[in-house]
Amino acid sequence: MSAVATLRRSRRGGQPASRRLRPWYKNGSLVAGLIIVGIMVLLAVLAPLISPDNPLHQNLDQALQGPSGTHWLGTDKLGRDVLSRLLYGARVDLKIGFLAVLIPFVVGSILGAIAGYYGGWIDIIIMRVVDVFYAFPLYLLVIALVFVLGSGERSIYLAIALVSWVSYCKIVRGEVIVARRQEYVQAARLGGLKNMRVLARHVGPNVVSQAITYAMSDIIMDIMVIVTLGYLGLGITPPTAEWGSMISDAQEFITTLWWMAVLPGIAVVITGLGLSLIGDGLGDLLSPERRR
Amino acid sequence: MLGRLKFVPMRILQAVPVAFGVTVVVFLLVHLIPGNPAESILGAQATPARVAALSKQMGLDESLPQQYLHFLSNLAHGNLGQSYTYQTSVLSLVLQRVPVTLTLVLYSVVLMLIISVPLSAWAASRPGGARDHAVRVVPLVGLGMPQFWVGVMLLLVFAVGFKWFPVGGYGQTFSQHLWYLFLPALTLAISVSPVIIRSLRSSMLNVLESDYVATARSKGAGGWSLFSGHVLRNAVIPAVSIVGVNVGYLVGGTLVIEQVFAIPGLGSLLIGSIQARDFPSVQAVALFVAVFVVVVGVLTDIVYTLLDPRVDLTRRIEV
Amino acid sequence: MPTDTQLKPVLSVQHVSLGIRRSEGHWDPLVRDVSFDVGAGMRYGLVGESGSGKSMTLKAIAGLLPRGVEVIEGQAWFGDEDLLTMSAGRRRQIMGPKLSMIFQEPMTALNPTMRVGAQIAEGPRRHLGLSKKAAMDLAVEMIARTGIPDPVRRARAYPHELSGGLRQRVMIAMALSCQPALVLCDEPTTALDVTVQDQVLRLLTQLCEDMGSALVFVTHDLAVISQTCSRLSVMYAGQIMEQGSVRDVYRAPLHPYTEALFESAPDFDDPERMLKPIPGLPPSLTHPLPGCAFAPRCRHVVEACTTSAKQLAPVADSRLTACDRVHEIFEVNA
Amino acid sequence: MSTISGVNEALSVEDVTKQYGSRRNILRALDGVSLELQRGEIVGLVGESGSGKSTLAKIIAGGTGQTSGRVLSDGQEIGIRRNAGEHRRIQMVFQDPYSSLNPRLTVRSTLAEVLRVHKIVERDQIDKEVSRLMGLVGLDDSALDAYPGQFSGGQRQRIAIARALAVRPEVLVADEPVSALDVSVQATILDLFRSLRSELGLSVLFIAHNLAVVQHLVDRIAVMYLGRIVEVAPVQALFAAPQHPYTQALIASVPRMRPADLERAPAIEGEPPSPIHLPPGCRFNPRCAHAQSSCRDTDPTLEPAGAPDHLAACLFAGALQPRSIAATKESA
Amino acid sequence: MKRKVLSLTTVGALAVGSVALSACSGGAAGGASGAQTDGGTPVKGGNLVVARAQDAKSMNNILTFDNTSIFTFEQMLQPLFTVTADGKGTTPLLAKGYTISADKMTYTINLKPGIKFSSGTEMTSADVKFSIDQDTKYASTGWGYINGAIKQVSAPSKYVVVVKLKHPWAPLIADLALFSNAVVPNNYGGKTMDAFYQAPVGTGPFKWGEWKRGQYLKLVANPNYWQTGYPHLQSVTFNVVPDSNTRKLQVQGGQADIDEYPDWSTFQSVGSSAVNAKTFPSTELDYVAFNEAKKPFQDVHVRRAISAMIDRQSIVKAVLFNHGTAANSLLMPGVPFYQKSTPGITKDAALAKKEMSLSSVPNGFSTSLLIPSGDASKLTTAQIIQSDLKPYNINVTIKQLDPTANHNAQQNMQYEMGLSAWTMDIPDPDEWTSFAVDPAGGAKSAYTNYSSATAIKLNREAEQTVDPTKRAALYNQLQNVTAHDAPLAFLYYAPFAYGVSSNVHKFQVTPLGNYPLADVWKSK
Repeated sequence: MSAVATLRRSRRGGQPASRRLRPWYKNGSLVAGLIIVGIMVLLAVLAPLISPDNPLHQNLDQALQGPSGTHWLGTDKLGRDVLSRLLYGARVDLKIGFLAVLIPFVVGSILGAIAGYYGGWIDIIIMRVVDVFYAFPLYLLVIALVFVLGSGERSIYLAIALVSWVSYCKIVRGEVIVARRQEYVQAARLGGLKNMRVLARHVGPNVVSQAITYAMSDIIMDIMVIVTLGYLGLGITPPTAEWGSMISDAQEFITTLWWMAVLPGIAVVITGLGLSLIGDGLGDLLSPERRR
Repeated sequence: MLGRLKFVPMRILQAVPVAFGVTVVVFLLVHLIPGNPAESILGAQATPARVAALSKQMGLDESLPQQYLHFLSNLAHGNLGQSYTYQTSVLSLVLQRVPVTLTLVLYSVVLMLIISVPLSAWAASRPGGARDHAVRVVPLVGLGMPQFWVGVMLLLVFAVGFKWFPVGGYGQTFSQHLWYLFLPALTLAISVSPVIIRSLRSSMLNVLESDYVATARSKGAGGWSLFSGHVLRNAVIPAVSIVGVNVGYLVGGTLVIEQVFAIPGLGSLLIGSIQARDFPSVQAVALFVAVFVVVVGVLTDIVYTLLDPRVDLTRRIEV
Repeated sequence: MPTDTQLKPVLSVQHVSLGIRRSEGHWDPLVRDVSFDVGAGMRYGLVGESGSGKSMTLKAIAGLLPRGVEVIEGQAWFGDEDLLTMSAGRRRQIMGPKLSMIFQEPMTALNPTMRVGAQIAEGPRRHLGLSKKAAMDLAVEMIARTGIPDPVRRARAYPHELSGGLRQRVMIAMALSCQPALVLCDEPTTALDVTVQDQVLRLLTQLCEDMGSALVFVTHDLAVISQTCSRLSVMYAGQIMEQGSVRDVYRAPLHPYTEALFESAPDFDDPERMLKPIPGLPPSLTHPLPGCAFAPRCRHVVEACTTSAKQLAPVADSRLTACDRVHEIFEVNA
Repeated sequence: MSTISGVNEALSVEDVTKQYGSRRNILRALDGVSLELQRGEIVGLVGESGSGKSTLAKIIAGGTGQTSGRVLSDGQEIGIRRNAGEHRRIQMVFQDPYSSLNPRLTVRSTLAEVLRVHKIVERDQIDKEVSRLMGLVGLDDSALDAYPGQFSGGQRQRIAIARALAVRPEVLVADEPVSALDVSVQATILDLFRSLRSELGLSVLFIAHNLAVVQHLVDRIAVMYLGRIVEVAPVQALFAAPQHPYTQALIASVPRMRPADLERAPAIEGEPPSPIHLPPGCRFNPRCAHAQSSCRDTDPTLEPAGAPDHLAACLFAGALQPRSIAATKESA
Repeated sequence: MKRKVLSLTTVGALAVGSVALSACSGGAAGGASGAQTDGGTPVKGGNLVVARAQDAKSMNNILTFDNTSIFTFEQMLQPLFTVTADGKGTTPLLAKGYTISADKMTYTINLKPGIKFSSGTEMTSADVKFSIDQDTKYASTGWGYINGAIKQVSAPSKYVVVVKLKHPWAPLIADLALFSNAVVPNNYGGKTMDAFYQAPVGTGPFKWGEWKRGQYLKLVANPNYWQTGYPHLQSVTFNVVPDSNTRKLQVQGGQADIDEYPDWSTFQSVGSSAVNAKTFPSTELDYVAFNEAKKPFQDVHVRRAISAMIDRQSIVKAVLFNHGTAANSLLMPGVPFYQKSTPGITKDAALAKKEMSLSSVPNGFSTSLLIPSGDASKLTTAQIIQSDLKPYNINVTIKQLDPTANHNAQQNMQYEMGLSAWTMDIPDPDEWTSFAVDPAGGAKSAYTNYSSATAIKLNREAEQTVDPTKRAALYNQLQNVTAHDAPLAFLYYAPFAYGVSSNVHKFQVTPLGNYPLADVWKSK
């Protein structure tokens, strides 16, 4: 698999220098993405101040109401205010999304960088392990692992970390192999710098952009995993307000009170859109000659 | 042409250690579960004596490496054990379901291509234009929608509303399978298409901006002849590996989709087996799925090689 | 109106300006007011350093301008038709049989997934209405004419299976397969080794002569132009600085930029001459200077050079220069 | 095979071989190359792509290890795995100034890093030293906090040279340092090398494919063909009387500034054969206009031809009429 | 006499968000005794499609505990007696009638002559003896414990079976009406047990068709069925459709006729011109179990306090959408001897405060509530309880385990509070009371460790009292004691819900959960 991946690139030298210098705030995708995610984060942070109700407050007389003046987005089957739950849910999902990506990002990137930079046996061993994990679809392993570990936030982190580091490993390794041939890396090595230093200072910053871009879509993937785990009854412990469990709770009402699943779905979609735009923008910004 | 396929035996050989690793993971997956599997199996009828007896029978009293070797030797004999739930050979159970899931996955790959190729070509034809932005952004919505949700919505509209398709199930004949599996395959295709569209679009852009397309234009090629003769084939090459990688994701997606659409495939067997703690079935499905993904990896390389004459995986001299 | 030959030119480029559109009515100019004529069978050189606009001019003529770059004004007459405003359909009809192009990098300019024979045959099939078989025979014949041994076998090769020199020969075979009236060459030998460059240049000029095709040759290499072309335009910062016959210009440049360029370039037959670099950097495209673009680096600069725009104007027998002070600086033999 | 040896040698390579691949597909990138570089000397290395120039440069600079043979610096052998000090003595300048600088580091941090790692100066002296280096390559201090992307090609190449000089090397290996630059800029870099040699006493191995460029700068020239040095001589001697038919062809292929007649046949036909399947005997014989049957049997070694410092690896060195050179001279 | 442990919750329940049905439901296969009148003349033929959440596991009627399997093989295998339509009594099915000896120790049962197995051979007393003996033999792994009181079964003549007991045993006929005592051919017709159950043969209205595991199970009409004219249907297909929305849509779309487990949440919306949302009285009781092995639940005041905190009406509303009723007693309304006036604790803030102040933890405590994952109803219930207890400083963490692990945790008493449900399998309260109050019953009193000498004594007495009036008095006392001690907090009684296509007629579910299909027919 790896041989194919490395064959694809052909480097185009000597791009006009000006493109690289376009300031980040002129990058449409990035700015749009940052605004969207920024609003999401802001809403999450301000949730206690701006939500109309306690997200856990049950009022069974008001259960399953449609949108109204008191409950802008209606109520769920325990009469809890959907808007408040959405706002508080942003806290949980953004937190889980970022945290779940963090560990695999760091571990996978480091292993990938080592494999790509040193090559040889280290590379072979790491990549075989990666291939093994890669053979299992993400959902399969995560679901199986969460079953094994028991449901709950910690299990989800652990399962996702165990499974998704391989993607980062693959991406970073591929990039490092390309970067290793770059003359500035050779220059650094021939300048007598130690391998770790070359890796950390010269290779790392130049290869990490792809991994960051991927991480943005990975956050969405992780939120989807949580949603799916919720569907199978393995999601975040109730009664925590969380988009995934909101969608899975609403699952029984899909054919009747469809908006209950749609609203948290939209929250996921918007966040996803924002993160993808950031990913796109970062991709453009960090490696202008590679993508469009 | 065939000469370039000389790498195939070697490539398969490379997959062997991966397959071994897969068996280790599959083995550990079950043996890491806290508690005694025998206890779980016996469930209502668990007494200490019975648990001990069954543990012995299952070889659970042996050391982990010994158990693994047992597991391997059973595997070599095609013995994947008995399903606790169905009391039949796991192998026959799994083999019954492999074609179902395989059909579903292939079907969704086909639908995915039908969706992605025209859309990405359309977007790439005017990069930066409105249609490009539309094609780049709209599929992202698909990323944020849970598969089970999309599935039920499709059922609601096309099966219950328009009555064009059946509400779940698998059917009896092949043509029925195609009819029954259309919506689930579409659901899967929708969930993967955003990724494929984006990468196809960017590889098409790369191709469209390449010198050889300029060359083709300088020969007077344009429109369809340019697209089919020069753009598509070259743009498809990177897409092949992306599709290859995403087949794993598609297989993962069948877990949920088969559940929603009541399709008797590997995915629903796995979910059922996990919930029933039917370990031999879990192991067998995980094993089959993983081996399938590994095989797809090999096939991807072969297809890649056939499509791209530059690739010669037999030679790996780094200069 | 500069006329380069007595004959009706194959290509007449008239006041072409190209730029990147920033907003309505505002462009970042890449090429400004470029005019030159290429006579039938003539080999014409466009020389300049990177960013001089020589390649962009060529791409405009070939209709291969990159996205975002637009023609602001001007015409490129090819016969009775303006190549710059031609419909896409009409362009497809003439690209190949009348006009063709050779690119710098033969590795990337050939479709990597198509056998070279098929790539050569594509044009003749489309334009000459040849059968698949006949087109392939023609392709093999063209390969043979470019001096590639064992043409039948080579026709079945993929580009990556050929060396750089062979690939460029294939490009030449492809470009000439329909006997075009004009061949546009964008630095066709820059990527090649000096020995192969020698071979390819000879082949290219020979074949063009045999087929009566005119040639527009874009390069940064003064020596290559001198070996290949009879007339040339020297470009700098998107403008033509000087125009004339190769023999005249090389003997006595009539523009300070041309002069400086020659002084900075090593001459293999004159190793003792000191190389003089041109100080400074080319002007920014986004902020074009009001006066002569070369003024800031020119050793003959005076106040007037920096204020008013300079036009390419005739100075002597079929020689043009964009320097106002040409008579003060150089000795012009009218 | 070096003829001159002594303390004055800044660098020498002895019988260096580099092979890639294994068993059946052996690619001999270098096949018994010996070359020495005197203190303060600039030696040009020319040849077609695939002749092994860059491989030799990499081996000398420590970018890759040789399969056999020795690399000596100041008369002492340097191992394949070099320590920081050994790296320091031989520095390299790359061809493409756009990719040889880390786009994410400012000029200052690029230079300061090597100064710190090699402890060239005291920490508080680093800023001063960085300014000194900038002066050395003709750049302004104001450029120090800019990123490589903000510079032109020529400026970048100066920065790359400054980085190489920062560790105060004895030998500079320059792999086609001007071929990516515009003509008007090339000269400034060539000047820079010349002044560095005279001011710092640096030895430079200057690799180029453009003979006209080399001719202006170097003291001696080594011509490579398919992993071998086929001719080495002082620059004037080599161009005045090339002994090896390949050198002759190379020279004849150089495009001249004076309009020439392209009707004549090319100086050399074809392209170098694959380094995996080398022809028997002299490896140039399939393309050589003068090849005799003995050329297919005997693999010639580098021998003095004409003068003691003029070596050529041709059985008929000194006996061959440089036909193509004569042709150009006539038309000139 | 000692009862074996029965499974308490749906083992491996897959139905996401489906109504929690106890695995222990069941009963006897019915004959053509549909009480309900359903308009129109029965139409012959047709294939009835039942969409169910999970597949049957095995056709072995003496070793299988899950409902889906039981409901399936009940269509093929019939016992001697069956449950009346109201679920409270028994009526002869394959038996003509029975007599009891004066010492209440010998039952003589006469068989209906001329009953044929689906294989065509006639059923005789030898088959009955074999079947009951076979069931008894598997007392430790299957349902055989139910025959614990039986000393010996004999077949003195072709149509007479004699059952001798070890001691007087009131529930005997109810026990014989259990599906595990259904009649199969003597010696399995020469096959091994395993082979026989691959394609079982019985006297029921349907016979074995084919089974694609995980996909569908098909039964076809038994041409040799002893009740002439039945069944009306040509075949029955049980399709596995795990997703509840899909099941609903299938019935709405006409692809399935019956949705076996509709969600309560959308139950009303199931109803339309094409589909009837039907509820049937059940014997289901949903309750909170307190693990008295863990502090502070050994304290009766704590249990009573919590019982008084839970708002059962809210749960009935949020979970059952008002389709059920709040529970007041250990016994269910559909079970004989249910006492309507049992003073079961209901929501009572004053009582809760009072009991808390009397308890060992007057200032509240933290605890957990265990539920099986993937069960939306239990999840909702748990969240309501969590919220109900919070004002009293009882912080409840909801703990979800997959169904099997949940089950194991309960068995091993590794939980603090747990949500469970029970449904009767026989029309006699003893099955449940022994399980729920007798620690020696094998289930540690429904896994609570509840041990009340009074309750144990009352239960044992009731078992051996044949006289219905005396039994009723004993069970009334037992209900009162358990209501006071609150080893379980009774939550609600839920009916059975089915989504039934309107062209299906005479579809009936007994309070024990089984649905005989012999007289069901489908209009065009």
